[in-house]
Amino acid sequence: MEKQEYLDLYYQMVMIRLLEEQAAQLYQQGKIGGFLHLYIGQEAVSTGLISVREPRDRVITAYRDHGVAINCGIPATEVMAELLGKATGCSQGKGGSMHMADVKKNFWGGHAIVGAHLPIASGLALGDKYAGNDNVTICMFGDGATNIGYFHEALNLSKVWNLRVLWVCENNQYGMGTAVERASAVSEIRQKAEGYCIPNSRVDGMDILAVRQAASQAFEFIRKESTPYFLEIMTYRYRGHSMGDPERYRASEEVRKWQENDAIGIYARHLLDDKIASQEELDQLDALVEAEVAEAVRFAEESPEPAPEALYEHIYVDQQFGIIT
Amino acid sequence: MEKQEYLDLYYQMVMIRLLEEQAAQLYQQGKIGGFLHLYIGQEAVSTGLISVREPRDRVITAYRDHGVAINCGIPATEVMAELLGKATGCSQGKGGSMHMADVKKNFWGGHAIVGAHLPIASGLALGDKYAGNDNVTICMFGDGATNIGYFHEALNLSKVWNLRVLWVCENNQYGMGTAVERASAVSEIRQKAEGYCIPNSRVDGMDILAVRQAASQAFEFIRKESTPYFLEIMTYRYRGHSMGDPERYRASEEVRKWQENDAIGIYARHLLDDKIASQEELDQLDALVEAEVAEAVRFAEESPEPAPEALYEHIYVDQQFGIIT
Amino acid sequence: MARITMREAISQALWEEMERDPSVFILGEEVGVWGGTYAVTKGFYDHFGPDRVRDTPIAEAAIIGATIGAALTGLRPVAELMTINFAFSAMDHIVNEAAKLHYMFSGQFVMPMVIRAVGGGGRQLGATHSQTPDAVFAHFPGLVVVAPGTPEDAKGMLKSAIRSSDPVLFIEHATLYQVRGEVPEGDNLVPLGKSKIQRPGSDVTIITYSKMLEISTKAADQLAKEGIEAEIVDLRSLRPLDMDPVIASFKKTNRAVVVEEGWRSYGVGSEVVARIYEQAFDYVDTPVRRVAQKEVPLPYNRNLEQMALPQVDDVIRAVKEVL
Amino acid sequence: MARITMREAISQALWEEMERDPSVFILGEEVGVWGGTYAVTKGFYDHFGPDRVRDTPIAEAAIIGATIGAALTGLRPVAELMTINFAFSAMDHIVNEAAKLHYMFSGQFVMPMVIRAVGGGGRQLGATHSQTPDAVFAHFPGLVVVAPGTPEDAKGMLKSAIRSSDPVLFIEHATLYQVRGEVPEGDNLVPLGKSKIQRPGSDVTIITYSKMLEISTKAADQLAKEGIEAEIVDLRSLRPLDMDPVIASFKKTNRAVVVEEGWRSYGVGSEVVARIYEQAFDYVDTPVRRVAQKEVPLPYNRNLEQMALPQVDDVIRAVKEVL
Ligand SMILES: Cc1ncc(C[n+]2csc(CCOP(=O)(O)OP(=O)(O)O)c2C)c(N)n1
Ligand SMILES: Cc1ncc(C[n+]2csc(CCOP(=O)(O)OP(=O)(O)O)c2C)c(N)n1
Ligand SMILES: [Mg+2]
Ligand SMILES: [Mg+2]
Repeated sequence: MEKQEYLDLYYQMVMIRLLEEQAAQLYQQGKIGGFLHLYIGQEAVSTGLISVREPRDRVITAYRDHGVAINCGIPATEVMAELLGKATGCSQGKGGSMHMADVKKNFWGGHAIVGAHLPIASGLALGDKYAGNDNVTICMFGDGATNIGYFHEALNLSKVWNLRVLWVCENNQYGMGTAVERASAVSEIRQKAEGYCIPNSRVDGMDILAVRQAASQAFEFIRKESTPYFLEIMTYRYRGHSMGDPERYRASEEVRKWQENDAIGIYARHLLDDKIASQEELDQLDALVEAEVAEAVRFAEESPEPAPEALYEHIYVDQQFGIIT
Repeated sequence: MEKQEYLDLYYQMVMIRLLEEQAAQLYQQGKIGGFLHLYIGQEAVSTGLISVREPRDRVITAYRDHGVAINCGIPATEVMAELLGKATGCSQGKGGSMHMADVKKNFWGGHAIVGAHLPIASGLALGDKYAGNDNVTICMFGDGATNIGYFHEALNLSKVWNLRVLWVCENNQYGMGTAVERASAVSEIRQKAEGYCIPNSRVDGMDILAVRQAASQAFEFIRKESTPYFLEIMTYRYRGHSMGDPERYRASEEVRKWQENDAIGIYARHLLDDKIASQEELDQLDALVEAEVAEAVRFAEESPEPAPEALYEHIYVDQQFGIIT
Repeated sequence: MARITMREAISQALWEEMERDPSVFILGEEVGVWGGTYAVTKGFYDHFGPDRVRDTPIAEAAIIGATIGAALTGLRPVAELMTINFAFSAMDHIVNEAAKLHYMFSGQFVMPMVIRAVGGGGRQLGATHSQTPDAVFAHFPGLVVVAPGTPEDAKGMLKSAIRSSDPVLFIEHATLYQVRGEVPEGDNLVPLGKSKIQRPGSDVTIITYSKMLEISTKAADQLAKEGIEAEIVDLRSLRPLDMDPVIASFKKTNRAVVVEEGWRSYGVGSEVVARIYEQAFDYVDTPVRRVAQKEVPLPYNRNLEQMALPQVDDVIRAVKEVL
Repeated sequence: MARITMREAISQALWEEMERDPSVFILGEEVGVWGGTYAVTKGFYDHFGPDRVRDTPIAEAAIIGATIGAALTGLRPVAELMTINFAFSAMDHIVNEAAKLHYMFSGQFVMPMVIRAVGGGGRQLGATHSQTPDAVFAHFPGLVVVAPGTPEDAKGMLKSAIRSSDPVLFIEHATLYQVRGEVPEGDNLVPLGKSKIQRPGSDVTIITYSKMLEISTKAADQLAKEGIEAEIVDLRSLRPLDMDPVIASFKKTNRAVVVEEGWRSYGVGSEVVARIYEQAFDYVDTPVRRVAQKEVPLPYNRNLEQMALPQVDDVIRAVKEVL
């Protein structure tokens, strides 16, 4: 790996974290509405994963999607603008936090109904199979999502039809306030893949290089064997499920322990220890990100609201179907 | 086992077969409407299974339910009357072939939406757990039903909550015209139970004594351990999925091979070989069943149609909610 | 013009579109080897092969989810739900995903997909298998919901649906497959979202669609013998709902009966009636009547089931009440 | 009388019924340890324990299926669906099982169960999380569908729902939880299936329910300043739908506006309007108006979302149009 690539991974993880810390503040100020699910703590998962995809590989995820959006290449300005519901946001202000997407970057959204995007992922992969290419669809979801029927139907279909899907379970130990064991018959989620004969493995999501390696191997396997693969990535969210989570379900001690093992911290130490980067270089990157986040906020705040006409746009592609007010 | 019990198993299996053969004829004559899913070939499964339940154990199944109805103790007259949609039917003519039930006999129906009764089974078992008893809920379903999301959600719940459910998959090799391997990622269905850490086994459904034994062990295990158990029972339906199945999906040779291994035939031979019963005794039982089926037809045909007022009965328990015509 | 059945019309539309456009394919339970539970896709599997005629597991959410995903990649999938009753097992994917993704991502997502679903009662299939919940789906903006009542419309509208870039729920009726009608040869497209006068008349307007077009036509035949000329407007499409022919007819007759197979409360008739009063209030001489299914889960017994379903006599009676 | 919030009213009803009847228990996502996502069941887990306050996996079909099963054994489960939008993930169990089993088996199956579900828009939750699809559920005979608009009704109707032997869908509104109102102390039962005059008036009848009761009341307050006295009928229950107070009021005012939060087409207003014309045709002076949500998937952006939702001004305008 080139030095630039190493630094870029660091840059992306820091970007996600600082951008979201900023978002949390804007939420408190009432500038962001609705739900806001922060990815803080889990940055290494999507950063590592998406860093080894080909641009032709599709990505789809749940509502905890800011990090994925950044990793897929949506500029921080557009992410922030979407959070503020502005016309310049990646979904032009209609989607908000949970519904970011950029189809040109092969990022197929942000989906808010738990598990509902898994069958859609199978469909994306079916499209590629039909076209005869070997693109992979990367589908990310939480541990809690593995208990809903959509998970079962989608995984089964992917195996029966030999679809190239990389199923990625981000096991952050909780679905809202429910610990994995309280909701799932198996606590090692990857075991569920056995029920579909889908090859699988588990990897430490606080170690971005481990994530990259596991993902690379999975991609290779999927492309060659034309089959799905299941990756369980162990991670943790430092913040509440969404803003305003009373967090009665876990001790702050538990959170602190995970934070001691922070993915960005570990990675920074690795870069320093192996002399891949100097502290100044990392500091410069931190400063760069900070400036970019500030710029993103400025951009978002100064951006226009969607025009009133936008309310009636995009109901149908076919304009003849008209509008009912 | 007492001789009478041996004979009773034989009697029940023959009853299911002859009653259904008669039903097929009545269907051809237009006296039975809707769908008619015959159980012929699978008689040993529910006969064996239900013969070892306690009366307090609940039974629930899918639309292929005539056999289960007989085994649960619904008289042939009432089964036949229900098929003809008569007021004397076990569901008073409102349910038909797919919706037989007798709550007093702890038979909770006949359900026509594939897999939808599985979560209901978990609920029945939850009720028993709440009541603090050790009743078992026996939930039967087909191989095809294991691909729908309801299966996944129900099995997971049963394990997470330690519910006393005996999950019984009647693997008759096809869901309508779709062979197991064409629809399911695993062809040994019991493997799916592994994804929920539910203990499981597979048994030959053409051998009623094997079914009984497996079921007895399962009941004991469930009652003691307060946990679900999964039984896959290998079987085969000789007739089409429902009446009017073009049967393009299998060779008649395949059907013939299974018929050579017929459950009733095997069991009769066993009774004779082990001198448990004589040929005359079996012949007498055959004749008895034939007479009872003829009587059931007579009863059903002579029974009254439901009164017109029945249309508006049972919409709600609360009569104040009224009727909209 | 050829006189063919509804089944043939639908089958031809699928076949011709698949021949014309390689991005069109079919998926659903028993659409392949079996040939379709209603024999609509008989012969397709052998001709087009397993990649374009995909048998699926019994997993309705996955069927519709995969249809959405495949459509997003630019294909034109046609999913078959064996009956519309099973659409409830894929409800989220129909109303929360197919209906909303285009809007929610401001036009980035395009889903040129069709869901074919067989609805209706009258075959003693019992309460869970006999529903006509068309209004339920038509409630959701973002979906196109159509339900043709003649072979010509079925063929032409299915072709339009397949070529449309919007998600279309195409509702067929199980007891109409054998009905015959004239269908123009060749590539005849019938637009979605357009109601149509199926029978001209001057005394009363009957507004209906799908199976109830047949029932209403029989009623109109009998009424004609008594000198009452009913004009029948076939809605054909429930969303968008085209009121223009309805209002034009009503302004002529000043009397209307809406006939639908589903339950009356919160049904199709409610909306049509409400709009008639909104759009032609000054032309109302007498209350518009609704004929619909009795509000019970449909029973298995044939007599009871027929009692619950709207019959020719119910339509005749309602017409006489508004005259 | 105590002046409490809607949240407290609902919470009290649950608490009191659980204390009164050991066969009542709660299940749903985050109802236990978390205390309910809307804090309705805060403190329940500690008081009643994990058997009576059951946290579930994210599996809506299993939640409703298990609720049905438990009810069949004679218990009185109260399921919470975190939002009504997730009811689509349990649609089959709600409309094909809960609504039909009692009928299909001729009364053998009895399901004393309640499904609590939070609906409504206005909190920028985006298209999939902001719906008011009440009419969709009310379409199905066999279900009881209620949506109270005041703390008093919420408490009294939830108690009635829990004691009812029929499956009740109890719809709450996310933006009403903080609303306060007088609630009688003690065991006050409010019947299901009964509409109610919430505000007397003589010039125009406003028919509405749930959140829109608040909006309509604000509109009536403003109209009163202009000397226009609006009578407000709160439907409270959508199935059964009690038209008696509506018709009585309309016969007095001869003018009506129906206000609902959901989409207009195939909505609640359609049915109410259709029935007004059917039941009080001779009293109609001017077309009844419907105020409803713009027919788009609700957008995230606050301005657009508010544009789409019915506002006080929309009600005032509609009232002035019918006067
Ligand atoms: C079908 C459905 N049910 C419930 C919800 C509410 N909900 C949103 S996120 C969530 C928890 C999901 O947990 P998990 O899958 O582990 O993802 P995480 O939030 O931990 O990233 C729940 C219950 C929903 N959005 N959709
Ligand atoms: C949700 C749903 N989808 C589809 C159907 C139509 N259908 C009825 S039976 C059946 C096959 C079920 O196969 P299996 O579970 O193996 O049971 P078997 O008929 O073999 O006993 C199908 C697809 C249905 N009733 N419900
Ligand atoms: Mg999680
Ligand atoms: Mg089978």
